[in-house]
Amino acid sequence: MFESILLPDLLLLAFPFIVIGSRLFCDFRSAFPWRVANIGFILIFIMLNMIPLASGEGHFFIFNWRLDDFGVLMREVFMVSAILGIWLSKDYFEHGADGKPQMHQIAEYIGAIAFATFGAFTVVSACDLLTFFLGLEIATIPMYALTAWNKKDQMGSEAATKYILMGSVATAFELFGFSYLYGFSGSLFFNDIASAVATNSTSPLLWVSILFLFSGIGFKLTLFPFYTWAPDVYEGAPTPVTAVLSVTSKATAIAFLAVLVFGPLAAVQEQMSPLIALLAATTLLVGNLGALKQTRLRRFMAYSSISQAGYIMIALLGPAEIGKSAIVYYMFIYAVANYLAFFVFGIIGHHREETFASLRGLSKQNPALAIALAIAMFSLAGIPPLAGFFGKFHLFFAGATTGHYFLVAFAVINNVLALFYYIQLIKSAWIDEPEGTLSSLRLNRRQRLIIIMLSIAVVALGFVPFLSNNIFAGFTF
Amino acid sequence: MTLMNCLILAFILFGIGVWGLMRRRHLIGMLISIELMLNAANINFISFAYFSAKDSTAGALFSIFVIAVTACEMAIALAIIVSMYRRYHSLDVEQLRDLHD
Amino acid sequence: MTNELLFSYLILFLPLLAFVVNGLFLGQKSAKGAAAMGIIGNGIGAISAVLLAVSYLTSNVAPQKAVLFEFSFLPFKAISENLSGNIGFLVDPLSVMMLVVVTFISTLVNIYSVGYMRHDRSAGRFFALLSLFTFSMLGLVVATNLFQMFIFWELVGISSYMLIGFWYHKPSAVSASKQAFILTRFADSFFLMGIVLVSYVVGSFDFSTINALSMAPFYQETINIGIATVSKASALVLGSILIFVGGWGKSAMFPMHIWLPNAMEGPTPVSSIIHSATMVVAGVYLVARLFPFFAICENTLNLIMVVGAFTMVFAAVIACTQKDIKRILAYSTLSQLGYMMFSLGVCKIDSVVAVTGYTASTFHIFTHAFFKCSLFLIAGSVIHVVHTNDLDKMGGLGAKMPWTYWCALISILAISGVPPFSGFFSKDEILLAAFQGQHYIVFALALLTSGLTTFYMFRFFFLIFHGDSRSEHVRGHKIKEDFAMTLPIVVLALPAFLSGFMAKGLFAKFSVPSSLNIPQLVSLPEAKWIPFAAIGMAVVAFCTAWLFYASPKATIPAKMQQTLDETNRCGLYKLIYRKFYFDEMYYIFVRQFIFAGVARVCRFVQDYIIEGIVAFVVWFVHRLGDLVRYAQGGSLPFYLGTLIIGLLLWRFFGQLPL
Amino acid sequence: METVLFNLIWFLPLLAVLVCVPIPSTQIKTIKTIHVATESLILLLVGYLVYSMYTASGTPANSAAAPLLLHYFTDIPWLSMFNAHYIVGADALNILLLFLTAVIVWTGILVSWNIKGNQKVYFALIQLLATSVYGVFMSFDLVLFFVFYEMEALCMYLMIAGYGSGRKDYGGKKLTLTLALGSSMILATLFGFYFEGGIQSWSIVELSKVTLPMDFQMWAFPLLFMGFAVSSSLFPFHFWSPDGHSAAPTAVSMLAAGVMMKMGAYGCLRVAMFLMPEAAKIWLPYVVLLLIFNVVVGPFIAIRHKDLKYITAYSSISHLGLIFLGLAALTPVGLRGATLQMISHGFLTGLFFATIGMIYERTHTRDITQMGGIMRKMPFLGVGFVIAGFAGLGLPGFSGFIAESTIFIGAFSCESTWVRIVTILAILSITTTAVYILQTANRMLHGEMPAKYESLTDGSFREKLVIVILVLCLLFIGIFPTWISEFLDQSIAPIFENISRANITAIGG
Repeated sequence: MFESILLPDLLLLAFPFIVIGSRLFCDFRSAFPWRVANIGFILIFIMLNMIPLASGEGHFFIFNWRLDDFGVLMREVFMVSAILGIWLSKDYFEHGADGKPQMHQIAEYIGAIAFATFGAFTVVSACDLLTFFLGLEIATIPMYALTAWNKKDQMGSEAATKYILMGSVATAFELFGFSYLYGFSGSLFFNDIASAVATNSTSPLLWVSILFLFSGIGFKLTLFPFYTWAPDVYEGAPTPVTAVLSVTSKATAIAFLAVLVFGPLAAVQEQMSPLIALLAATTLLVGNLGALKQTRLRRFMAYSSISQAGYIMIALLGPAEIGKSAIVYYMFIYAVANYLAFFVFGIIGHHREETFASLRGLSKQNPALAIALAIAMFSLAGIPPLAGFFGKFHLFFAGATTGHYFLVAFAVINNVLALFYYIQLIKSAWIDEPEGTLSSLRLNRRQRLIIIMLSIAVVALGFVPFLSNNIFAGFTF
Repeated sequence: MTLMNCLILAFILFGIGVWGLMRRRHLIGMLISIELMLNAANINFISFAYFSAKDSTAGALFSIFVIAVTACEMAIALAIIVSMYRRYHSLDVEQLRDLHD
Repeated sequence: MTNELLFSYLILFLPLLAFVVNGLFLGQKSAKGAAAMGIIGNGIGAISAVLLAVSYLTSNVAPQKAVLFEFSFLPFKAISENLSGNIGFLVDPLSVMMLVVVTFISTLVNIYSVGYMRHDRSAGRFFALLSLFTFSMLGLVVATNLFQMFIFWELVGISSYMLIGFWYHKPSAVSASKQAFILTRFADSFFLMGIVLVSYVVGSFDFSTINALSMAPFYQETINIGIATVSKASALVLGSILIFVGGWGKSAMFPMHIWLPNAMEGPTPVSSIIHSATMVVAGVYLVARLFPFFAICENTLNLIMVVGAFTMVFAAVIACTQKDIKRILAYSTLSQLGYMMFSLGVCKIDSVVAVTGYTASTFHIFTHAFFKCSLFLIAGSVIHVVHTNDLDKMGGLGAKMPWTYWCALISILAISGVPPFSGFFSKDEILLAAFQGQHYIVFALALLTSGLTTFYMFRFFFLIFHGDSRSEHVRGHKIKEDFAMTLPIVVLALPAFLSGFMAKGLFAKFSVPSSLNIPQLVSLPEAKWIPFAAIGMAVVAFCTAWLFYASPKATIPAKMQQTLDETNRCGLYKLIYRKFYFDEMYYIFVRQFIFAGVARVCRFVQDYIIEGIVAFVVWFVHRLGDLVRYAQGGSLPFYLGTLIIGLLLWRFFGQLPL
Repeated sequence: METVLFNLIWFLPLLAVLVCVPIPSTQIKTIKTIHVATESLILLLVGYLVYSMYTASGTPANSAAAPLLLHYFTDIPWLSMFNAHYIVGADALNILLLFLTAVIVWTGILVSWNIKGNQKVYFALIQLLATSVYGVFMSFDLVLFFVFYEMEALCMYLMIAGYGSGRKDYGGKKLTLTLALGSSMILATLFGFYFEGGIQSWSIVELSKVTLPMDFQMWAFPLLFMGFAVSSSLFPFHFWSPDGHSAAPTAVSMLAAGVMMKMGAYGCLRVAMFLMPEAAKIWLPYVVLLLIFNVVVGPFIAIRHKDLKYITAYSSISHLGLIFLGLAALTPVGLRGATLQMISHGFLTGLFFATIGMIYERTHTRDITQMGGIMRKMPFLGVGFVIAGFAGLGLPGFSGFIAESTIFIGAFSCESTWVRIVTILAILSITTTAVYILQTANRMLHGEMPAKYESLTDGSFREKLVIVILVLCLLFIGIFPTWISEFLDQSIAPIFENISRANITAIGG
C-alpha cells in the first residue's frame, strides 16, 4: 500500500540518474533523453493522480514522510511545472541554422529540474524540520546551477552569482529560524512543535524564529523587501529556467509556508495574520508598481510574479482547508498561465530579443499568438472568465473568510494597477506598428499544439468547475 | 557556560557574518561571511541540543546535515564564481551591475 | 353620439394619415399627389369638424363639455389612483370652435400651398409636415388633460420648427427655426414643471378635475417644493403661473416674443397657419382651457393681463415702423395675441370673476384666425409677385391684382375693428371686458392700440397697393393672379367679413358661465359708448395713415420718400425700427453668456480640473513605480542589505508579540 | 422548455464563436453569416420570451423565485468551495433589457459589416461582449453576475485597441481601467454579502430576504453603488466615457453606450439598492447631488464640443443622470422611469452612434464644423440622426419622452428636498439638451454643403435596415407606452417592496 503510493516519489528520486544515464545510449544531439523525461514525468503525473486523497493526517511512511492531500496536490502542481518546463526547454536545445543550440546538455538539465522537483516533493511531505530543510535546499540548489546553465552567457553568471549569494544568506536566516524553533520546542517534529506552540504561544524565542523563517522564505517567495534578486535573476537566466524558477520555486516556497502556517504554527496563525497581511499588501503593491514601466519581457514577468506572490500570501490568512485548496488551485492556474506567457515569449525570443518592442505588430503578423498572449495576460491580471480570475477569487475568499475585507479590498484595487501594465503589453502586441521589418515567426507543430492546449486550459479551468471542485473535495470529505 | 552565553555567541557570530557581508567587496570574502552565519546557526543547534532539548540527538544531527548541505552549496557557488571570473577577470561585486533597471 | 365619435376619429386621424402617407411614400414621388392627399385629408376633416360642431351645439349636451373617447396612455397609479396621462377627445364650445377654425384654415392653406410651392423641389415634404402640424394642433385642441396637452404642445412645437426651417439650405431660416424651438422649449420646461407640480398636488392631470378645484382644502397642508416649504395653495398658484409660462412662450408674449417675427423666414403658408391663426393662439387657448383654475389662483390672472397688455402695445408700436411686410403682420399678430391674453386676464375683479373677457377672448381667437390668415396669404401672393418682402419695392399693386386688393381691404377693415367687419365685434367685446374689469389703464391702452392697429395696417395697405409701383418686377408687366393662391384668399375674405355678427350670437349663447364652473360670477352692465370710441380711434388712425402714405397732395410723395428712406430717422424712430434692440440683446445673452460663459466654464471644469485630477493620479502612480525601479540599481551589497532591512522592518512593523 | 431556451441566450454567442474558430479567415462571408444568423436567432428567441412572459399568468412555478416573479428560474451548484451557484432567471425588467441587448448586438454586427482589420477576431469579440451582457442581465448569483459583469472589460479593450480610431490606446485604456476600478470596488464588497448575510449564499434571491448588518451596509453601499455607477458614468467617474466612445469603433460605441452603461444602472438597482435598502435610504440623497453634474453640466459641455461622438457621449452622460434621478427618488414611478430610461436610452443612443458611424464612414470626419448640408446628399441617414436627436430631447411619440416624463413625475413625488431640487434642475435642462442637439443637427445636416461632399451616397440597404429597426423600437415604446409601463411595474413592485421595508427616513425627507 505505502509502497504503491510512494512509487511516484521513488521514481522521481531515481529519475535524474535514469535521464543522465540515457545519454550513454545516444549521441549528444539526439532528443532521446527528452523523450525519456517526457514519458517519465507524465507517468509520474498519472500515478499521482491515481493516489486516493485522504484528508487530515494522511499516510505516513516510516515516520517522517507524509502524503496528505495537500502534499499530493502540490506534487501534481510541481509535476505540471516540470513537464511544461521541459517542453518549453526543448527548443533551446535544438540545433539552429548555425548548427549551435542555445543551451547544451539537455539530460543534465532535465536531471536538475527533476532534482528540484524532488526537493519540492520533500518539502510538502516533510513532517520534521530536518526533512523540511533538506527539501528546501534540494529544491533550491539545482536552481542556482540552472540559472548559470549557459556558461558563455555573462548575464547568466551574474544572475547566478547574485542568486546564490542572496540564497545562501536566506538559507542562513532559515537555519537560524529553525534553530530557535528547535530550541523553543525541543524537538524537530511538527507535532511536538505544534503542541509546544499551542501551550506557550508568546515566547520570544518562537517569534524570533518565526521572524527569521518568514525573512528566509520571503526571499524565495519574493516577498517585500526580499524580492530584490528576482528581477535581475529572471532577466539574466535563460528563458526556460526563468519559467521553471517562477513557478516551481514559488510553489515550493508557498508550500513551505503553508505547511508551516497550517501545520506546526497553526495555533499562532491568528497572531501572525497582521504580519502575513502586511507582507501580502506591500509585496503586491511593490510588484505592481515595479512592473509599470518595464520594457524587457522577463524583467516584466519578474515583477508580475512578485505581485502574484503577494496575492498568494492572502490565502495563508484563511482557515486550513480553504487556504490550502485556494493555494493549490491558484498554483495550478498560475503555472498554466505563466507558462503560456513564457511559451509566447520564448517563440518571440527565438527570433528577436525579448522586449516589448519586438512584440509590435504581432496581432497582424500572427493573430493566434497575439490572442494567446492576451489570454495569458488577462488571466494573470485576473479578468473573468479566464482562470486567473477564479484563482484570485479563491485567494480573496480565503482571506475574507477570516474577515480581512480591507486587505482584500486593497488587493482588488491593486488589480486595476496590474491590469494597467498587462494592458501595456497587450497594447504593444495589438496596437503599436512595428518600426522596421521584424523577422517572421515560425511555429513548429509542437509549439502550436502546446500553445493551443495551454490557452484552452487558461480559458476553461476557471468557469468549468472541474478542477476547483475536485481540489476542494480533496480537502473536505 | 550557559545556554544564554552560547546563544549570544551565536548571535554575535551571525552579526559578524552580516557585517562582513555588507563590508566585503570580494566574492570569496562574502562567501566566508555567509559560512559564518550558517555556523552561527549550527552553534545554536548544538547548544540547544546540549542544554534544553528533549531529544538532543536531533540538534546534532541537524548541524551535521547543515554542514553537508552548505558544503555542496558552496561548491556550486564556487563553480559559478569561477565562471564569473572567466568573464570579468576579477571578483569585485561592484562589477555586477549589468543587470539592473 | 356615434356619429360624433366617427367625426372625431376622422378629424384626428385623417391629417395623421396624410402625414404618414406623404412622409413615407407619396412625398418623394409626386408633389401633386401629396398636395391632393393633404387637401382631401384636411378637407374631410374640416367637413366632419363642422358637422361635429353642428351636432354638438344642437345637442342637449352643449354647452357642457363631453368626452367622446378617452384611453389610458401612461398611468401613474402608484402616485395617485386617477393620476394617468390619457389621450382623449374633449368637446366643448371652445374646442369645437378651434376644431372648425384649424381644419378649415389648414384646408385652405393646403390649397394655397399648391400654388405657392409649385416650383419647390421638396413640396411633398412640405405637405407632409403641414398635415403633421394640423394633426398635432387638433390633438392639442381636443386634449382632455394636461399630459395630452403637453404631448401635442411639443408636437406642434417640433412641426413648427421643421416648417420654419423648411428651406434648410437658408442659414437664416435654420437659425430662426432653432431660435423658435429653443425659446418655446425653454417656456415648455416651465410648463412641464407646472404640470409636475400641479399634478402632484391635485393628483390628476384632468382638466375637469383641475378646473373644479376649490382652494379651501389646500390652505392647511404644506408641501416642500425644494427651495421652501409652502402651503399647497401657494404651490398651486406657483403651478398655475408655471403652466402659464408655457403659454407665454408659445404665444410669444413680451420677453419671449422675438422668435415669432424671425419665424417669418419660413414659407408664407406656414406663417399664415402656424404663426398667426392657430399655433400661436395655443397659449391663449391653454389659459382659456384652464380659466377656472387660473381664476381661483389669486394674481395669476393679473399677471396674464399685464403681460398681454404690454405685449399688445409694444408689438403694435413696433409694427408701425417695420418695412418687411411679413414682419409687420407678425408684430400685428403679437399685438392681437396680447389682446386675447389680457382680455382673459381682466376677468378677475378682486375675488369675483366676470365672464365677458373670456367670451371676448375666444371670440377674438375665432375672428382673428380668419382675417390674419387671409392677410398672410395676401402677403404671400404679393411676395410671390414682387419677389421681396420690402415695402420700399412695392406699391401700385392694387390695379394689378384686384381680387387680392379687395380681400386685403376687407381683412384690414376687419382687423381695424370697423363695423360690420368681424374684428369690430370681438375687439369691442374685449374693450368692454377691460372696462367692466375696472382696469382702466389697460382699457385706455387697448383703445390706443386699436388706433395703432388701424394705422399700421393701412400703412401696410397703402404702401403695397396704392401709389405707383416701385418694383421692376411689376412695372410694365402684366400680372396674373394664381388661381390656387387667390381662391383661399377669397374664401377667407367671407368669414373675415361675416364671422363677426354671425358668430356673436353663438358665442354669447355658448361660452356662458354655466359651461365653466366658477362659483361667483357677475354679469356687469354694458357700456354703450365704447364701440363709438373705438370707431373714432379707427377713423383718426385711418386719416393719419392716409395723409402719410396715400393722399394725392403734392407734398406727400416727398413725405413718403422721407418716411421710407433709412437715412434721416429720429432716435426714437430708429429705436422702434430696431425693435428696441431686443434681437441684439437676445444674441448677446445667448452667445456671450450661455455659450461663451456658462458652457465654457463647464467645459473648462471637465477638461482641466477633472481630467487634470485623473492625469495627476496616473502621474503619481508612475512616480511611485520609478521609486521601486530606482531601488533595483543592480548592486548586490544593497540587495543583501534589503534582507537585513526587511528583517528589522518586520521586527518593528510586523506587529509580532515581541 | 422555455427555461432551456432562456439558458441558451448567453450560450449561443459562445457557440457561434467556437463554430467559427476552425473556419479560415479567408471565408469571412460564412463567418459573418453565422454570427448574424446566431444573433437573429437570439433576437427571435428573446422576442418570443418577452411575448410569452407578457402573456404568462400567475406567479412562476419555482417557489424560490416566486416572490420576485422570476421566470425561467434555474439553480445549479457551480463552484463548491464557496458554493457559488449558476442561478439565472428573468422578470420583466431583465427580459426587456435582454431584448434591448439582442437588438443592439444585432444592429451592431450589421453596422460593422465592413470593418477594417481582422474581421474574424472582431466578430468573435463582439459575440463575447454579447455573452457577457446577456449574462449580466440573466444571472441572479453574485459570483456569476460579477464574472459576466467584468468579462466586458477584456473584449472592450481589445476591440477599441484593435479596431478603434483616433487616440484608441488612450481611450481604450481609460475606459477599461476605469471600468476595472469600478468592478474592483464591487468585488471588494462582494464577499461581505456572503459572510455578513448570515446565510452563506451568493444568491440575490436569498440575500434579498435577509437584512445585512448596518455597519457593513454603511461602508459597503457607497462602494458598491459607485462601483456600478462607474460604468453608467455617474459624476466623479464619467471621464472615461467621452474618450472611450470617441476612440471606439461604431459597434462598440453602440454596445458600450447602449447596453453596457445600463449594466451599471441595473446593478445599482438589482444588487446595491435591492440588497441594501437601509443604506440606500441613507446614501441616495447624496448620490442625487452627484448627478447634478451629469444632468445640468453635461449638456453644457456638449454644447461646447465639436466632435459628434463627444457630443453624444455627453448627452448619454446627462441621460444616464436621469436614470440615477429615477433610482434615487426611491418611488415606484421613479424606478419605473429609470428602467424605462434604461431601455429607451439604449435604443436611442444605439441609433445615435449607428448614424454617426455611418456618416463618419462617408465624411471621414466627426467635426461638425467641417460638415454642413449633408441632409441633401444622405437624407435617410440625416433623418435617422434627426430622429435620434428628437428622441433624445424627449419629443413625444418617441420613447425618450415617456421615460423622462415618468422620471420627472416619479422623482418629484419623492419627499426628499434634494431630489426635488434636482428634479427641477433636470426639467430645466431639457432646454440645454434641445440646444446642443439642434445646433449639432443644424451644423451638420443643414446650411451650405462643402463641395467635397458632392460624391457622398445615402445609406445602403443594410444601414437603412439598422436605422429602421431602431427607429421602430423607439416609436413603439413612444406610442404604446401603456403595456411596457404595466409590464415593468410587475417587476418593479417586488423590488420596491423590498426597498421600502427599510424604515429609515431619508435625509432631508
